[in-house]
Amino acid sequence: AADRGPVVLAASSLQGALGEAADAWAARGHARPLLSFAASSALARQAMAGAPADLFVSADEAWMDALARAGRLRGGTRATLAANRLVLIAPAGSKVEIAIQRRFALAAALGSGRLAIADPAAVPAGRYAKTALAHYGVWDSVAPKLAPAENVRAALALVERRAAPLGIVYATDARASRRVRQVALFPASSHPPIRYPVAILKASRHRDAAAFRAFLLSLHGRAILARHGFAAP
Amino acid sequence: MAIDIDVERRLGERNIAARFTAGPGLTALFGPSGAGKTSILNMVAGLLRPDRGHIRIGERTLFGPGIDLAPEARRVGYVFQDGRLFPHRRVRANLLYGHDLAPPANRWMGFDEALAFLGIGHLLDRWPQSLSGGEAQRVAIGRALLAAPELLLLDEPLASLDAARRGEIMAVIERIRDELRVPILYVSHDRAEVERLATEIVPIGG
Amino acid sequence: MAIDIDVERRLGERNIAARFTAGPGLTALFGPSGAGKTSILNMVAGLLRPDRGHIRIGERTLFGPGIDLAPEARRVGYVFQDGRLFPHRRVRANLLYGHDLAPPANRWMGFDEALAFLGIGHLLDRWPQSLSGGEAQRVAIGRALLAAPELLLLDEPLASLDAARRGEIMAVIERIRDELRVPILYVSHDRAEVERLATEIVPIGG
Amino acid sequence: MMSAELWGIVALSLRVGALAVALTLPLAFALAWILARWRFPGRVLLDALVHLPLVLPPVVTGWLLLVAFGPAGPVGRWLEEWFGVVLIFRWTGAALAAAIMALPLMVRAMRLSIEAIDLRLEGAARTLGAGRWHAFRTVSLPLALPGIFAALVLGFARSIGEFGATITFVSNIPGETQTLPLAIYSALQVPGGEAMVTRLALLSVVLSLAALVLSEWLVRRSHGERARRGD
Amino acid sequence: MMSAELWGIVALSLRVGALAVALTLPLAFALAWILARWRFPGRVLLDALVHLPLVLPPVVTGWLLLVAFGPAGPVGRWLEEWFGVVLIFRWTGAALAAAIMALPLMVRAMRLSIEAIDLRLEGAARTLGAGRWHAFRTVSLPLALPGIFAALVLGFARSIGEFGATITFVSNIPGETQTLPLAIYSALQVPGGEAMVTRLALLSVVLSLAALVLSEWLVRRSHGERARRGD
Ligand SMILES: Nc1ncnc2c1ncn2[C@@H]1O[C@H](COP(=O)(O)OP(=O)(O)OP(=O)(O)O)[C@@H](O)[C@H]1O
Ligand SMILES: Nc1ncnc2c1ncn2[C@@H]1O[C@H](COP(=O)(O)OP(=O)(O)OP(=O)(O)O)[C@@H](O)[C@H]1O
Ligand SMILES: [Mg+2]
Ligand SMILES: [Mg+2]
Repeated sequence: AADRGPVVLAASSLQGALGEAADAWAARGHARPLLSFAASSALARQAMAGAPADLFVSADEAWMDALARAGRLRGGTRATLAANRLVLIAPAGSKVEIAIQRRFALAAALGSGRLAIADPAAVPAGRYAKTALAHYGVWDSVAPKLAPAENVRAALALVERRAAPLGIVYATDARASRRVRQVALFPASSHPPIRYPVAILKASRHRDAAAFRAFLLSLHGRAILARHGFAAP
Repeated sequence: MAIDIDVERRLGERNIAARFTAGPGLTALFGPSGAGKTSILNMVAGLLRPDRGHIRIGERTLFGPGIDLAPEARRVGYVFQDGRLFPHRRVRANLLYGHDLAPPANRWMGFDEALAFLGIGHLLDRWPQSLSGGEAQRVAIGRALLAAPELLLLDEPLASLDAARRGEIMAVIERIRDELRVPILYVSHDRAEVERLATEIVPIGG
Repeated sequence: MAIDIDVERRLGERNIAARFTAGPGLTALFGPSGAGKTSILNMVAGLLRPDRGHIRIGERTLFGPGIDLAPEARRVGYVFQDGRLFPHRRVRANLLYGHDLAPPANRWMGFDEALAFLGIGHLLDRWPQSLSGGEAQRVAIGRALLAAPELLLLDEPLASLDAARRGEIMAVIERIRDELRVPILYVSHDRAEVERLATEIVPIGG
Repeated sequence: MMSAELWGIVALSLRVGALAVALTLPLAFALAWILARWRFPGRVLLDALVHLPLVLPPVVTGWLLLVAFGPAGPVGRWLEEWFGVVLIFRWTGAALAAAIMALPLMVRAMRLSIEAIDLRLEGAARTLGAGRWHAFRTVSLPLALPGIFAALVLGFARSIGEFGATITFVSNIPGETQTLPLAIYSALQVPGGEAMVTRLALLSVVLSLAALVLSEWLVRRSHGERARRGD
Repeated sequence: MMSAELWGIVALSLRVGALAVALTLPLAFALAWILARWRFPGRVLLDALVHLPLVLPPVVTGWLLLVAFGPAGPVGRWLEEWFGVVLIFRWTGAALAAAIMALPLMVRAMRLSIEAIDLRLEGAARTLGAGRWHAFRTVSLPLALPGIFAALVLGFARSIGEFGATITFVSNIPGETQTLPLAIYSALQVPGGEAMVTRLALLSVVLSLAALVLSEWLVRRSHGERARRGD
């Protein structure tokens, strides 16, 4: 149908920001894009299977690379949409104070509790967190004290519910929750840049695909992303 | 119509065997409990497969070398020793089950006639579970007769009926035997019943 | 032990009512099919609750104002019109069900004795589903007798048994009646049977 | 008060659940019948196959569906070429995912009922002139009704709740494949979405409650009146 | 060839499945009995409550478990204070999640069997001197066995496959809460993890096949020999 917007497969963590961008795009008289939010892995597999989607926005480079290797991307359309940061969080009432530095006492701060993070074996946010902790030499001491969650939101929920005294999530998640407190921000140098790449899929047939991608990357689009806490790439 | 039966069948550790011919009319199978009477009726009805032998009713071979008619093709009317009314159908629907399946030309007993002599007209809207023992038995008899069978298999049809009812039903059986000439295989332990009804008595087992 | 029964119970559109007293011995309930005989036995056994009335056996009130003994407290032995053997227990386990629950001091019939006069010794390892009609009935009689009841409820216990077996069982019933003085409520349509066994005949419905 | 968007999600869930159950019912019954009545080598294997969607994590089932029914998959390509049927990103695909997840539950429920049927009643029907098929339709099938109703309820509830296989196979497209559980997932992803989650979860509960009440009513109508004589 | 790590995952899955089924069995039977036999106001509501874990997306169930049984949750706090029992991040918590997800399936299966019991047999047992409880134990319970076995199989299979509620409630801790589905999930998340996924999925299938074969054998032993007389 002509009045259906392009199909955008996007990582769940972008839900708020891309939703607003889609509204802004629609306000300009375009058909509103169909946004499908799920884990990057699930979406990438759908794209891999040749699903009739137009845009893919991943939460990490690895899945975008995989699609590129599989020849599923339209050449020259890959770009970085936004960036994010990692933060150390605690439940809102917690008094804990921790400064992030070499061999900082994370394990001691956890006590008998666990550190809630997205599964480092599976989820991008978890992989970044693992690199950052390794960077400061504390990974080995906290590795046995992890609570690896299905995604960043689930890790956040563990801290919100005080099931875990500390957690590592994206700055964008921490910002929006009143139940948690940001304890510290991980310096950007401690992990590879957290980037959300966007690309048009080879299977794309929608004429608005390129225009919507351009809109997202425009000043207006970036302003919306910034409002949701995402950093510029 | 003559009946010619020669069957053998192993059941657990027992071997049920019977071999008899009988003329038209009512053939009573007479024998002690556990002799195999019900098993023989089951073989005639096509519900139990003989290990060997043959079953012929008049011109028709129901079972024999290379022949094993399906139960529905045998056109028997079977009153089971254990009732077997359909629990999910009311009495009326139980009675009409075989009736509606039979070609109208073959029917030899009307619905109302069956209701009358069985005295079950007031039970039509009841569920089988709520019937008394004798009521259920009469419905089972009606169901079998209404299916327009060419051969009747009656396994203790009058057990647990009172004398008056018993007499009425025996009269109907006699009519079926004599006027309609439907051959009947009849199992009963009641001497008086058998002596009144039977054209021939076949002793089973013992 | 005297029996004093006065009960009433609505079943669907029918009202079952009975009122009679009887001396010790065997009281036969005699009446047409559907008269309510089974329902009365069920009320005595505690399986069907009377709407009003009382049931007294000798000194014991089984049912009455403010009294409604549980079935297991009534100590009746019930041979059901429809068998009701436990399908998940072999014949032996069916027979021993009530036997093992009764205090040994109360038992008045031995296991082997029951097997002998019922002729079911060879069936002990069989499943009820594989029994013939008469075999199942004999097992049901054995199961009830072995539970050491103080009152016997027999609902057409001899239907579908052959004459020889019938005679043997009647002899045992006579012995229970006369020697053990267990009161018996007996339902049968067989005149001869009733006349031979009954101390008293109570007409039901009609 | 419910917004048009919520209504759309509910309507879609109902549509997906209804199609899923309708799709599965005959297949599940056939499988239940075969497993209950036939003895053949490989029966346990078939049984295991039926249980598969229960044992595998839903994401794996969804992934397998994607591999088989996706545009590049063998079945998917064939369906598209011959029938023009596309399942990926469509509500029909969501129904397929739900149907497969509901299958094991439905088969088991019906199998229990079929195994409980008194075979002698079928024999009685045959002697009354009913062919195999007629006896099946008029005796076996009605006697298996309790299992069929249970299967309907279980299958519908499972379909209404299906998440993992659906999102993996047909993604999370509003208006097309975003059923209640997927909408709940989306709401869970936005910080502070708990109110929405609660609202959507309550809607799910109401739907299943309605389905339950309906099925109880159907059961009672179909054979509740048959007084059971427990005496 | 299987690494020690894989063995650990399989052993944990078995442990979780076994505890989940053992936990649920008596509760599910009681619920099935009540739903099959009792008539009381609120019965449909109880029925709906039992179906809840089927209707709600597993993640929501996991989240509710977290809210209730987490260290800050009312039940969780109470359990810890009074019994020193901690469920979160423990394999026992995984079993609880699996148990709750399996509950509706188990209740339905047993309920079907209980509803099929011939009440007159219980009456017969009572006249033979069996009290209510003894009649239940010796007659009703054995006659409900087909449903109990079906419940065991369904419940175990569901437990072996449970993912969403488990990972949300007790997270994905290797050696403690990482059951097969969670390991499969991890493998599915990384590009090129398909080989591992296949290996783990095959393990799940083998487990459930073994459970099926075992249950078939138990069923046959318990009452397969009872020749059914279909004639
Ligand atoms: N599956 C089986 N295994 C072992 N024995 C069996 C099986 N089925 C039937 N029998 C036996 O076969 C015999 C014949 O049974 P059948 O029902 O034909 O007897 P019957 O003559 O009708 O007896 P009754 O007058 O008591 O009804 C019985 O002794 C019965 O126990
Ligand atoms: N639930 C019910 N609804 C309606 N009528 C019922 C119900 N239960 C029993 N009846 C009727 O009550 C009457 C008495 O039944 P009961 O079984 O006591 O008869 P009976 O004297 O034992 O008869 P039979 O000699 O035929 O066994 C019967 O007419 C029966 O149809
Ligand atoms: Mg017989
Ligand atoms: Mg009676």
